[in-house]
Amino acid sequence: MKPAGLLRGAWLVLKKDWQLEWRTRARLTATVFFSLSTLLLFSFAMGPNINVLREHAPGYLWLGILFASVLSLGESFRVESENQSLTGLLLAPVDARSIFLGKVLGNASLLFGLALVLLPVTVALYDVDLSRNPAALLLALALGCLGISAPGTVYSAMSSNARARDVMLPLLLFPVLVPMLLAAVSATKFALSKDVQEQLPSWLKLLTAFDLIYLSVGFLVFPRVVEDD
Amino acid sequence: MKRTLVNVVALGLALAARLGVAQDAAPPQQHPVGIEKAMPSGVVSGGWGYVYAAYAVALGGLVLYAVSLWTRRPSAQPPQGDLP
Amino acid sequence: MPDTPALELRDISKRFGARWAISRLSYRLPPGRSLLLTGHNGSGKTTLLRMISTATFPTHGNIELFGRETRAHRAELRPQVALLSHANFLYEDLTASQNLALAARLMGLDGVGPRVKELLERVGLSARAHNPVRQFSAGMRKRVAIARLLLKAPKLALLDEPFGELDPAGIAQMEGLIRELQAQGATVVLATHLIDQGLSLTQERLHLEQGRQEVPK
Amino acid sequence: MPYWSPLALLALVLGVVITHLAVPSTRGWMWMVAGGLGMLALVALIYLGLVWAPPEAFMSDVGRILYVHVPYIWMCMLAFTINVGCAIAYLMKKSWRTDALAEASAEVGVLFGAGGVLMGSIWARPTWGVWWDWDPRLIATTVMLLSYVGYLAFRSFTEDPERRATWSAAVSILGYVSLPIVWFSVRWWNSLHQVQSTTQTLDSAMRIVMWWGTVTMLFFLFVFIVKRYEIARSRQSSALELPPEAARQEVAA
Repeated sequence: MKPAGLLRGAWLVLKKDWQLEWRTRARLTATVFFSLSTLLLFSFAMGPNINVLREHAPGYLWLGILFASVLSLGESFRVESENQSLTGLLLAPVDARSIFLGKVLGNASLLFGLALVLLPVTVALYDVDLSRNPAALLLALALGCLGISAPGTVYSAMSSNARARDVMLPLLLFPVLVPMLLAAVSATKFALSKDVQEQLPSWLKLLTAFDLIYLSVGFLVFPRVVEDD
Repeated sequence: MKRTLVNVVALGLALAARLGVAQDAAPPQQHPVGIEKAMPSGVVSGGWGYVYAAYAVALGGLVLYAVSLWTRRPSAQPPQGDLP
Repeated sequence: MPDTPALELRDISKRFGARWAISRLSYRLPPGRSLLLTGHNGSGKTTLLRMISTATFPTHGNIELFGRETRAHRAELRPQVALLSHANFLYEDLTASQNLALAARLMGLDGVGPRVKELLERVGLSARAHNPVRQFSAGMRKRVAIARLLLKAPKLALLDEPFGELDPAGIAQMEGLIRELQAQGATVVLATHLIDQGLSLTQERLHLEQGRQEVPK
Repeated sequence: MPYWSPLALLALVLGVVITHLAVPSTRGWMWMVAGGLGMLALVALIYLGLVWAPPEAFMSDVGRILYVHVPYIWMCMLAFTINVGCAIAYLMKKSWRTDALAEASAEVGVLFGAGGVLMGSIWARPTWGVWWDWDPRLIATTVMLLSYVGYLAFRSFTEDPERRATWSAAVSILGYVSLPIVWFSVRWWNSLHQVQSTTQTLDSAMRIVMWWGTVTMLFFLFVFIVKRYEIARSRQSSALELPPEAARQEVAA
């Protein structure tokens, strides 16, 4: 009876997150409607001039995803702390690092799903042209969602039982995400509009670098966060 | 890869898109291009006011923090056999 | 290693902020014997069981299970130790069988399907196997948690108030399960207020007050 | 004003710090020596910065702000580096001293960072005509400052000392790692919008004053961290006393 290995454990945790999400769909629906209203608010706040809206659509899309990610990440660990299920996983035993990988991929995939749902909305509200470079657009979205989930998973694991839970997660997460936001917005912009200087690859590389850095730092730090030694 | 980097650094279109919050409809205030060209005379008007303000912030910061450390100072002498 | 104790506490203390939940506790449980843990609420029973289960670790001193220190050997020890506590480790929105299937796969068991079905039958929940745990009563959740423990067939079973929330039939069944675990060679550490049941099931006793070992009154 | 004077001052402050660390008996009063010297150096800095130093070629007198602004930013960076060092050290080997030093250096770092950013925007106003300028250094420091304000808030919201120490170490490492990335991405993002503001060509006199200012602030950094460390240690010792010697009776039953 050998407990699940690192990757298998991560897969089981990921499958569990999807299973949980599929049964209730609470998290996805909540985040979708939240970010829908955020994007709508942006369109009202930024005035009816469609050119301005189109030009800054990537910024609004990513801010919508970012604010919704706080809800999704918070929910991801509320489920784990409800019956101390996280402790149950650790004692199963599952290596804390596979829990990290499973949760990061779970959060990233849910955020990516949200981003996909928001794309048609961005077309409707900001009249952007998705067909210019869809592959790069999807890649930028995927890398960005991973970039939010990597540090976000560590922070939400910690703030899920801190006192000011819903204030603490954004307070910790947003400063760290500045470079990811810059790169994701720029990459999305050049995927949606003409890229005169061929900057898209460079921004995607920066996004990948950000993801790799935070995945590795998170991988090293997460066990110390969840293990109570 | 090198070619794209060269491109990136080259000052192409003056892309004025600010991140997220858009400026008003008129093109956002153009950032002054390098101080050298804009200030041939080399004299910045009303400089001293800002200098005094900056030094006040610097000294004030030190004094205020010293005061806050003093107010929060440990009352009892910390026990010598302190923790590892 | 016939004589290494199943459980040894070496001058352990556990602090939560300024409060000492456990302070300077030492105890040796000879092999093959089961332990009854008694004490009022807040005496540190739950903290002690959580430490023995490697869910948490002592602030000072260390604990040895089967001769191995918990902090350093947690990965080896965890497959052999199971904890049944107020927190049932279940996911509210998953069904009973999904919860057990997940636990079984994480423990690396094979033949998960039939094993889960059999265990749910044993705890009398086969009728509700496919309902989410959210709809379960406290007693039914306890039964799922018990099934989860039996999945692991642990060498050391830590039971924190196992009789709580169970009806008399459940209590009798629980006693049967404890005897069965002992029959399979498992060491049982039982924390309960039902002193009579407790004494009939165990050979040793440790009484705690304010995190310290005391003579039971 | 000889060019080597900042070096002499630097030797002085290093001597003070090393004696404080190496010779525990001096810890009672060494910080007073550092404070006194620091104040003297500060008075000299004010004179040097406002009177002695020639006006900067392009910005004339506004350039004098740099003599306090840049040292503040340096001290902020140094304090946060000490903090992340303590965080890594704590994760490797638990020790309440390390945790107290991490808390002290973070708070002092936020002080210098806040002052530095404030002076930075005061400096930007006459030079660039805007209060807030997308200069990568200013942005990187501000983002760093925000993550450390989050760090301090996180420490105050987490009750259990052990958990607070371990978790804030994690927050510190995650926050500090963002600095190089922020710097790189902002500079890159920024270079698309304007000519990178060439660093001002400081002549030797100004360079001396800049270094004098930096070393002066080192004195205060040292004094503040020492005193804040003592506060953290006293708070710790009241919350974390050792367990009482328990009376153990053999269990009769």
